[in-house]
Amino acid sequence: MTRNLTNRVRVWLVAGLFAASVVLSGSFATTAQAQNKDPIKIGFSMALTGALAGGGQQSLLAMQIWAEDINKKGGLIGRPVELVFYDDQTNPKNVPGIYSKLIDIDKVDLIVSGYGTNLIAPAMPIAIEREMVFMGLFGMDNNSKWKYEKYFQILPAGPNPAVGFSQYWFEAVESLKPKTIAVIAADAEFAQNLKKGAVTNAEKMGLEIVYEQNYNPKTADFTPILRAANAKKPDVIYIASYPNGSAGLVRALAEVGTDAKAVGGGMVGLQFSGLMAGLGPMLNGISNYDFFVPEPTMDLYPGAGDLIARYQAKVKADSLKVDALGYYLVPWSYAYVDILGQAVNAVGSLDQDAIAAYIAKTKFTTVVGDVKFGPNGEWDQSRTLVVQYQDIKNNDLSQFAQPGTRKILLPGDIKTGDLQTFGSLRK
Amino acid sequence: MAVFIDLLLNALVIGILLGGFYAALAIGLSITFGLLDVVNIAHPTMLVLGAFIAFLLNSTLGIDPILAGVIATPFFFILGWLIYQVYYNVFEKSGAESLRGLAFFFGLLFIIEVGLVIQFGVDHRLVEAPYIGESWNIIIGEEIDVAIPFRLLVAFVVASIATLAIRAYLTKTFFGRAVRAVAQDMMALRLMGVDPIRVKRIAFAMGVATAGVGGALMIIVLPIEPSLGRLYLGNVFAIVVLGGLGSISGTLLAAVIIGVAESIVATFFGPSWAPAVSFGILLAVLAFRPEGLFGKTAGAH
Amino acid sequence: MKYKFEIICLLLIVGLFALTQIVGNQFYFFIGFVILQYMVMAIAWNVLGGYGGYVNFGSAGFLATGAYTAVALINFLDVGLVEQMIAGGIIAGLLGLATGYLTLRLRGVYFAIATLALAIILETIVAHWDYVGGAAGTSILPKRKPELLGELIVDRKEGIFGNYKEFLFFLMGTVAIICVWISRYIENSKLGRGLNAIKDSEEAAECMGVPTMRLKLIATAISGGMMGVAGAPLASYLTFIDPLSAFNLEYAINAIAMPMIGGTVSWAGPVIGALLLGTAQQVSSLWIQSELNLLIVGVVLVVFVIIAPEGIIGWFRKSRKGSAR
Amino acid sequence: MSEALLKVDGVSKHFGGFTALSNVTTHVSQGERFGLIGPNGSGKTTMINCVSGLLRNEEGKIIFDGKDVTNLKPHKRTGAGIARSFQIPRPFHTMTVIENLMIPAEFVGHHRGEKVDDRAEAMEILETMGMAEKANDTTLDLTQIELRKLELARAMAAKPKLLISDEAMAGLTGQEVDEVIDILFKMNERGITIIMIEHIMRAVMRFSQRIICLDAGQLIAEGTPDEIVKNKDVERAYLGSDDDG
Repeated sequence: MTRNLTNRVRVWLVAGLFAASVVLSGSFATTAQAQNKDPIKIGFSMALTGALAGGGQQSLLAMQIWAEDINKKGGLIGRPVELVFYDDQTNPKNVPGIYSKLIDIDKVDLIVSGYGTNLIAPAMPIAIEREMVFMGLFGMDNNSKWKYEKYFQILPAGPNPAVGFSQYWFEAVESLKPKTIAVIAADAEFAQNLKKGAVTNAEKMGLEIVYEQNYNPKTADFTPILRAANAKKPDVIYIASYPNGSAGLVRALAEVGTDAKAVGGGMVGLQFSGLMAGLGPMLNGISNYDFFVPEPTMDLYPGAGDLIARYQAKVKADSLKVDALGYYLVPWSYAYVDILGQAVNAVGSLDQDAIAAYIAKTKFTTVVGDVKFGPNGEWDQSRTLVVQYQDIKNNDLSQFAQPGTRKILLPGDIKTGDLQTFGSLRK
Repeated sequence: MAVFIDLLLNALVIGILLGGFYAALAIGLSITFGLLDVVNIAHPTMLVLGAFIAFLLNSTLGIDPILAGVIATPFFFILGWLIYQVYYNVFEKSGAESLRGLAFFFGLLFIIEVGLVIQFGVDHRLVEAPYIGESWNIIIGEEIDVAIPFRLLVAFVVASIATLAIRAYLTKTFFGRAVRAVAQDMMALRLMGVDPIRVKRIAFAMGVATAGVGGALMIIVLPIEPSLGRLYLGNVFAIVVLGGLGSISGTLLAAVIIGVAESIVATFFGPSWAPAVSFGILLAVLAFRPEGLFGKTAGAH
Repeated sequence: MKYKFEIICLLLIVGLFALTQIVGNQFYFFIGFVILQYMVMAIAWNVLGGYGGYVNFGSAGFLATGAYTAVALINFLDVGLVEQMIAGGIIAGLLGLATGYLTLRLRGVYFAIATLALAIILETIVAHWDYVGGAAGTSILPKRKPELLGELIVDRKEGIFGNYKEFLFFLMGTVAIICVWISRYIENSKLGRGLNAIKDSEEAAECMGVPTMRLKLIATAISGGMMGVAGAPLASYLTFIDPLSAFNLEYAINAIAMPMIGGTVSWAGPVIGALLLGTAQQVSSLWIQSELNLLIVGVVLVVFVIIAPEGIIGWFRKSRKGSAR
Repeated sequence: MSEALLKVDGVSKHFGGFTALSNVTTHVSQGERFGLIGPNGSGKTTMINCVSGLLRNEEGKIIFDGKDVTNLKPHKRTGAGIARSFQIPRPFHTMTVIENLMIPAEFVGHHRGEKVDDRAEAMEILETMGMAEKANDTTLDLTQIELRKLELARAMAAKPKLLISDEAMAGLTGQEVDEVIDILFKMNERGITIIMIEHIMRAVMRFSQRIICLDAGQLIAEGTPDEIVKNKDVERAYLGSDDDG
């Protein structure tokens, strides 16, 4: 009898636990919803855990700042804005379900994308099927096959993103009159696209590619790769890498050295606070892409400096565990929802066709400067910066918040420094 | 020719050093999985936890990461002790197969990972130490010089000392022999008046405790983030199996073989083939020696 | 009644179809697809791992084989989804057969690690195979108006299904039910009993007349084939596929964890495990906005295996036995 | 004496550089009770592994029932009529006792195309062993002697012509040993040829009609129990083998 009873208790315990997890999770959702009478809901998935979470969490905070701003100004077409989002765990598999929930259950009015190409892709067919405007955050050429007229993407790499991304880097190194190039790329989606673009640019410049290899994300040490590249005596080295590879290659450069005159290009992660501070002086001499740096010429982007300051203050005040500086993604994540918001206000309704038409034809002024979209919803020109790391003295993070550590080489209108050879900036 | 020799020499040296690092990651698993037959798939994530502790002590108090790892070791010992306590009561006591524990450790992996995300955020982290970013250049001849990065050298030396110490402990002391016996014959231990559960508990705690120093070496060699553990999950298990279950020196040798293979492939063929080559070696070895390089009995049991 | 189970299966398939016609809210088809895909993976894993005792750690490799077979077929012949699934099943089944030969020499953890090695080698090869996108991945555009045997399948007005997700859900549901039927059939057949004997003692089984090698090859082929079928629609579901997402370790781990939670001795185990863990994962990630969702999955896993170390099925059997005495 | 059921003809088996069996030739006649003895490590288990097919001999032939089975897999040999028990019991531990017997019944019996009630036959075998009331217990609940009996019962369920009993009595009490010997006698009375590998001399001597002795992989003696007891080589093998035990 007692045994029977304990067994029953255990049955209920299991059932109860399961039910509790469902109920618990349900209650979270309801508190997030009913704040205002009739808000405009903007839905998206975001990488809050997993490999891309560093960017995802930074973006989310920027978008929350935007929502605060817009609500202070009275919202969109007189209605408050509410963000509805879920963690996609940096796993594309979660994305379709999330967007379906956003649209079918949460009944969001507008959608924007999560962070990164392969997390944007799974949401594309849903946006297309529901004929909704879809703003993309740092996707590489997501729309080239779909050719969906309501997709707009904020990564400023021009109409042919893979090529446009490294265009300025190659223009910058031209002053060194290189003849040969080595290309090192991570064995994953974004880096592979960058590599393809870089190879195109190199061929356009007439450079001979003497070394071209991919590395696996599991690679723990990069000195053999750098040595093998050095052995081919390239004049410049283009690297398309992910954060762990970027850090590994920077360290390998410090340990093994190189005779190449310019190194860098597409190294993701060197823009993140953690890696910048951790690598410190080892970064000197590397020339890399960037999107926003605290150089005086960046005042060209109206409100960006102010936005960054507020982001940094917020991170500090709430002791949030996100990127302390936020240069990399904050203005862009702010801008891609802001453009959508501007369009809604201009159209005066939530008519997706009208909003799309407006975005397609308008030149927007945002925290990332003037934005105009071209074919496939990509930027009509490349605004990817090339910066060179200079004068980094130690591992103190605060120096990166000051001008001077990352000189802008191109584009010309915001240029703050000239490219110097890699070797001349090493101790 | 000189270029070739230069590359080859460097690839070999780096490979051996890298092997030492891999050994540091795998050694704890060699005890918990190899000797005790507990499929602790959360081990790499525990290493990441160790790495974050080293990061915390390094960034706030300026403590050297290796020292931080040593400081963290007792904490991991207690953690391992507690985990085994639960594991034993749930699984081993009822005679369940070791694979039953897989789901348990899978859950543990998630819990540790999310704990790290909540506590430290998701950014990549590095530590500061005088030996990071520096290297020792040995000039051998014209156009031939070997550069030894200090961070790998430190990892190699610490890992080797730890491995040899553990090996000596397991072969030379009474308790160590009891640990090795527990894997084979619980009954004999009981007859000798030793409580096999206590032996396993301490041994498991030891295996987990290696995550302190192992994690410190991890953050010295590469930048870490909470989900990094999953990336190295396959590698560490492969090294333990390649070395032969239950053989500590086998684990060290297997780690060096994998390290050298990866470094040679990265130098001469293309780094992206490195994982395929190391797992290819594993498959090839298993085809000829199903029990791994230093395994004692045939794979069947 | 002799064919009671078969009739239930058929009714369930009809029910699935009815669902796609009645339920208007697309969301349920999205999460339904994901859970059903896990279910097929769990059932497939259990045929070899639960019945035969051979633990496959490389399930993701078989799933990806199905997915990339589909990608190659789309690029090469532009065939429909059903054909992709059949082809994916065949190719992954052949891969399973090859894995079966590994069992000639490798048992226990050695076999498990060998399957993992196989998956990683496959991943590296796919990453170098530019025809299917290589490491950069590739976009897949589902056909606008797919047809099967002359019938228009997906079209908002005239198709059998109003949209693609309904079609994918129905297909995966049908596959899951067929796999349930197959695994139940195996469990109650000579094959299943032979596999059980192999799990308990392979030498004893062989000496008692069980043709162990043949049974293992059949099991690895069926298990691999099922995983391939489950993987083939992934390309159409995500519309973008790269090695990282197709070879995701998560599949390998879930394929093991789900039967473990449900119980490995019976076909119902993986079904229950997939429903439970799959739902917990979906619910937590779709209702909790922060990173805590993963924590809940972790806690659910640990708590479940602590309460029921032999799975829900094993635990219920034990309770029943306990109260009977 | 009737014709040979099993012929072992010049069989050798090597493990690396170690020779476990060296050119062993012997035969077992139809219906015979045959004993196989030898000190530890002498090659007894290797020999029966070669006969049952778990190991393949590199040289020599094994002829069973007039057919060369040297290259057949174990399950085929079981089908042909060779069944064995294991020294350390290897029950199918997730099954009940009777289910253990159903495995060979199903895989061997049906293979031969016989249509019979497996369960009834299995029950009958269990009854002769005195294990009928344990039929629905799991094997985890069995005692040592019951496990040994299960080994024999399971082998019987394969309906063998030749039964190999591999040290079925090690570790049992005197009374239990007698019980097992009685069972083996009963089986032999039904016409089953039996090879008994045993360390307990009393049992082998009582049971066997003919005995061979192996030492260091070589056949050193063959004869009736009385002849074997008096054989000097056998005595030397056992006395001189203390160190390699």
